[in-house]
Amino acid sequence: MTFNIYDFTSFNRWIDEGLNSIMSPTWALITEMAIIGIVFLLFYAIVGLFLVYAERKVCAFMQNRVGPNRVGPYGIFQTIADFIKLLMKELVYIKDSDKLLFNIAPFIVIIASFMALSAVPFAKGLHAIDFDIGILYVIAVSSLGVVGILLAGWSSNNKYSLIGAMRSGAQIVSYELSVGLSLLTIIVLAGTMQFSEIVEMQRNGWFIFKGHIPAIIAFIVFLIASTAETNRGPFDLAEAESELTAGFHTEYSGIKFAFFFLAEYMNMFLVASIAATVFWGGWMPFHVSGWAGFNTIMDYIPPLVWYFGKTAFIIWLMMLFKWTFPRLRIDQLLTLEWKYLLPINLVNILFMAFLVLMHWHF
Amino acid sequence: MKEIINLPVSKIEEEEYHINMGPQHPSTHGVLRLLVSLQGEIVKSLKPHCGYIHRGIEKMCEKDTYPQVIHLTDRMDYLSAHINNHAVCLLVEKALEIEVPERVKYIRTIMDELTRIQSHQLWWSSFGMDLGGLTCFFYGLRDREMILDIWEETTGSRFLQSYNCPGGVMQDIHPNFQKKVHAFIKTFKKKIKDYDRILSGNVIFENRSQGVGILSKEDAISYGVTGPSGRGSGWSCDIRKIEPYSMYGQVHFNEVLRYECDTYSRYMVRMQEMHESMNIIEQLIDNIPAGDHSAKMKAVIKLPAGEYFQRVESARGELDVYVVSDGNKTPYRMKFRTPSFTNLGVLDHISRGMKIADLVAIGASLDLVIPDIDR
Amino acid sequence: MDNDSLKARILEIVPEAQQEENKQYLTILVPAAKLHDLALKMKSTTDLAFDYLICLSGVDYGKQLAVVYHINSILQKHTVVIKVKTDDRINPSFDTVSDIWRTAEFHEREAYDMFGIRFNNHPDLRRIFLEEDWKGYPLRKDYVDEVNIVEF
Amino acid sequence: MNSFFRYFSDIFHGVKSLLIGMSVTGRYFFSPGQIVTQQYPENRKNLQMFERFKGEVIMLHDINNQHRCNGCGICENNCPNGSIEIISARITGEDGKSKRIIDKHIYHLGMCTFCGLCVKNCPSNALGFGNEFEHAVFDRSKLNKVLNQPGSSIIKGVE
Repeated sequence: MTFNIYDFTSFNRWIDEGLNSIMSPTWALITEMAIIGIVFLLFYAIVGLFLVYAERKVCAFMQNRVGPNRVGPYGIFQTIADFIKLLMKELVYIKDSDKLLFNIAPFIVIIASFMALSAVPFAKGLHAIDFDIGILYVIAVSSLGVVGILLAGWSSNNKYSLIGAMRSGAQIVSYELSVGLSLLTIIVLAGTMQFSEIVEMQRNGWFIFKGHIPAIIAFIVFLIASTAETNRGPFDLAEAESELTAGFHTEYSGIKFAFFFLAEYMNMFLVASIAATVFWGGWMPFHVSGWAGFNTIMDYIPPLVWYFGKTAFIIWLMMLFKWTFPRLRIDQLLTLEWKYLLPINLVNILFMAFLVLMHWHF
Repeated sequence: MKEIINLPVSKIEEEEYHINMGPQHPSTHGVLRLLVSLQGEIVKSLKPHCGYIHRGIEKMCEKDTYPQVIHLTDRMDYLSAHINNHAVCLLVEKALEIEVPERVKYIRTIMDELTRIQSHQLWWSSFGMDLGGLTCFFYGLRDREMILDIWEETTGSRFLQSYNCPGGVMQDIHPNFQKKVHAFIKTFKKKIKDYDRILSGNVIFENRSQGVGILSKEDAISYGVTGPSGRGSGWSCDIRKIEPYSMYGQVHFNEVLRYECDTYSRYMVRMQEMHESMNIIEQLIDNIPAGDHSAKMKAVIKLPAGEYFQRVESARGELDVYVVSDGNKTPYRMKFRTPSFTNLGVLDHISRGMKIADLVAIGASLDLVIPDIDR
Repeated sequence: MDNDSLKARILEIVPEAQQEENKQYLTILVPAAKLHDLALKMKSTTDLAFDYLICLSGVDYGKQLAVVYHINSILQKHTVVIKVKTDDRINPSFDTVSDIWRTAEFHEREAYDMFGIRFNNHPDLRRIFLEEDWKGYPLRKDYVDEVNIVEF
Repeated sequence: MNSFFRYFSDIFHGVKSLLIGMSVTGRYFFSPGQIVTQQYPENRKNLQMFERFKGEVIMLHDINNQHRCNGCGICENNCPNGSIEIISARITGEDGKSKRIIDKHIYHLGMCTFCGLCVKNCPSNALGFGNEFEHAVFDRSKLNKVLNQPGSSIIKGVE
């Protein structure tokens, strides 16, 4: 049996058949779930650690520094060392805090980002579940994280944390709209919410080219809104270290703090990969319809390279935002959403619908 | 819970709570504690609590001779250490009626302006950082390094130079001094454009700073807010123009004034002052006359009995030294009127009704240096 | 306005005032009771227009405690030094000028902290640098602190 | 209508200013040659301090282990922090006269503020500043140094 290294469907089927042949279907399903869970956990940890390292290096280069370079060559083991340090730190318990919620909050945050990851297609056939409502699922699950942030801020018995949590609540409730509507623009074009189909439809051109003007606008809006939703960069009001010291996770230490930290980076990875999938074709190589030779050459580049390349570029863009801009104020943040992003988005959807109706897209 | 529900809405809104910003807080730039009364995110009032690094410099000065006082003034406003030294030296020279050589005046003025530039660079860095733009911090410090190198070569120290002494300067300038200052000005004129591109023109920054922390001219005068903060309110309070000392009477420079009275105007005043300072240095650097680097001084400096007062323009406002002398070699009473101390007094007034984020921006725009407050 | 006419104008307001010798600025010693009245008039009169209190310093002259006000007029560009003295070292007090020049609020707190000079009607007279329970007033000449002050 | 145009011009100018800002950081990101960080422990070998750098106060000795200090104590008097202690001794010189020499020139580095008054005021230029800046030690008492080297003597003709 041969595998196409660019197509994981047959590989999955082979594992599935192999497991079914040696055990009952129920156990096979459970085993598969366990395998997927472990793979995702590993993936989560590795990507999280790498992103922390990447962020530190990227910002260092933007600031004329060299960044971490002491642990391992070019400092690549720096985050692992940090992680070990965080594991060994004492878990501080705050007097008069709500113990249960205080302990649960980091898990809610990390589970939310973990769940959303399951719908993302990394390559053909390489995804945990292929929902037919994939986008809806991702939007729904990823916004659960704010519950964890609110709980963390409220249960800490700290005023800074509370202010940070409340800011975060207001922020995510409003920016959720823009994220949803900008994705809706592409759903109008694609006519489906299933990630695999969305990617497949971009075989002859990515949506950002197919939908031209409204798609580009939707992409920019999505980028801004999703940066806000991940509590990063000019929108990091929930943390706002110069105002609220560390915002909602002021009182967290050790591994619980690491969970928040990791979840922030995984959320960034998640929104970047969704942006890459929906607007830039996910793992789909760059195709120009009509140029058969060019398309064949592009097909030789593995889909995982395409996928991670696009994601990495969008992550780089988000890092560029964070390390360039000053932070917004809370009222300006809401003004930006309700006065600018939302109206533009609504008009943009109408425009896109009109475009689809008139077949003006490619 | 039931009580809260039964309260009238206005009562709930009136409920205030207090948070302590500091003594350990990233945006207070040191150990300043602000007890802030908040209503939601709105600042209702705030009380500054200072003294966490009060070292009793005025008391120590009463035990020290005048040359020994110099090294203490370094440690007041460490970002304009040279200007602080200059103030004491000017006072001693005025009391003794000593005319210092021209060369000393040139060197002191150039050093003062270098001090002003590096202080504003560090202020710019921390201003950007307080508003959340962390990259600004590194750009500012990167360019400041050049000035510190110039100082290190001439004075031997990077930060607390103690370079002035009554009657002159400790040692003559290094032969590389002029060359390096020229190189710095050339480089910095390019780099300061980056400052404008990354922060001044940025739409987020403009929204964060415009209309925030309005300080009218009358209030600025009444509260004694001097320096760039006062000039941002349109108050022409530059001691270099009012009571010129050293070379300031003979160089041409504009007193930067802006009339918007908000955080943005205080920001722009400092940005333009860096240009003006470079302008002053350019006028002086090539014309340093030959001569001695110090006037002839007696081994023991005794000020004639009397009271002396010296005003200079430090990087963040008017610095005054008030000395009561009883004719001994140590001052009987030495008082420093430090700019940060008086500027802190206005913080409560201008940040009322603003948000916490604005309070951070206002505090940064006043450019407080905590050892300068506490002395 | 030059120093002579300044002196004349101030003597008009407070006839008991005396001039002290000072090379730099016109220095005038004022009875403590007249201080607030004089300050108010100095600020509000148009030809005096002393609107900027440069510096407020407490001084311990040995027997007497004094407060020295360096006051400047931005419009008229003249400066005057007003001094008030008291022999009372146990409970020295003057009227506040913080209602006239707001910057005096902090300076007076500093003078209270360091010299123990009370300022009547001050809105918030607390120690500013030292702790509330600090014993004594450090900048007074008779202050003794064997722990913190090291003699070489 | 005016406000309608202003709405779009606001967006345009805002986005433009943001892009200008991003171009600055982006440019530095792609020009790693401008990195200014000094790799400190690695560059120790070729790290050259400025000659006037005030690292610590030293007593200048020549190759014959001779210095110029006669123990007059002016540096001790000039020091604002009491970081210099002079212990002088009296010996009988060749001409039979009793004269003062330096026994120990004790320098408390931990108290020194590098104001330079001792070096400036030394009448025989016996003191100077050394370029050593790695002063970290594990014990505070190690910061108390004796500046005149063991067995050193005063240069003839200086006293």
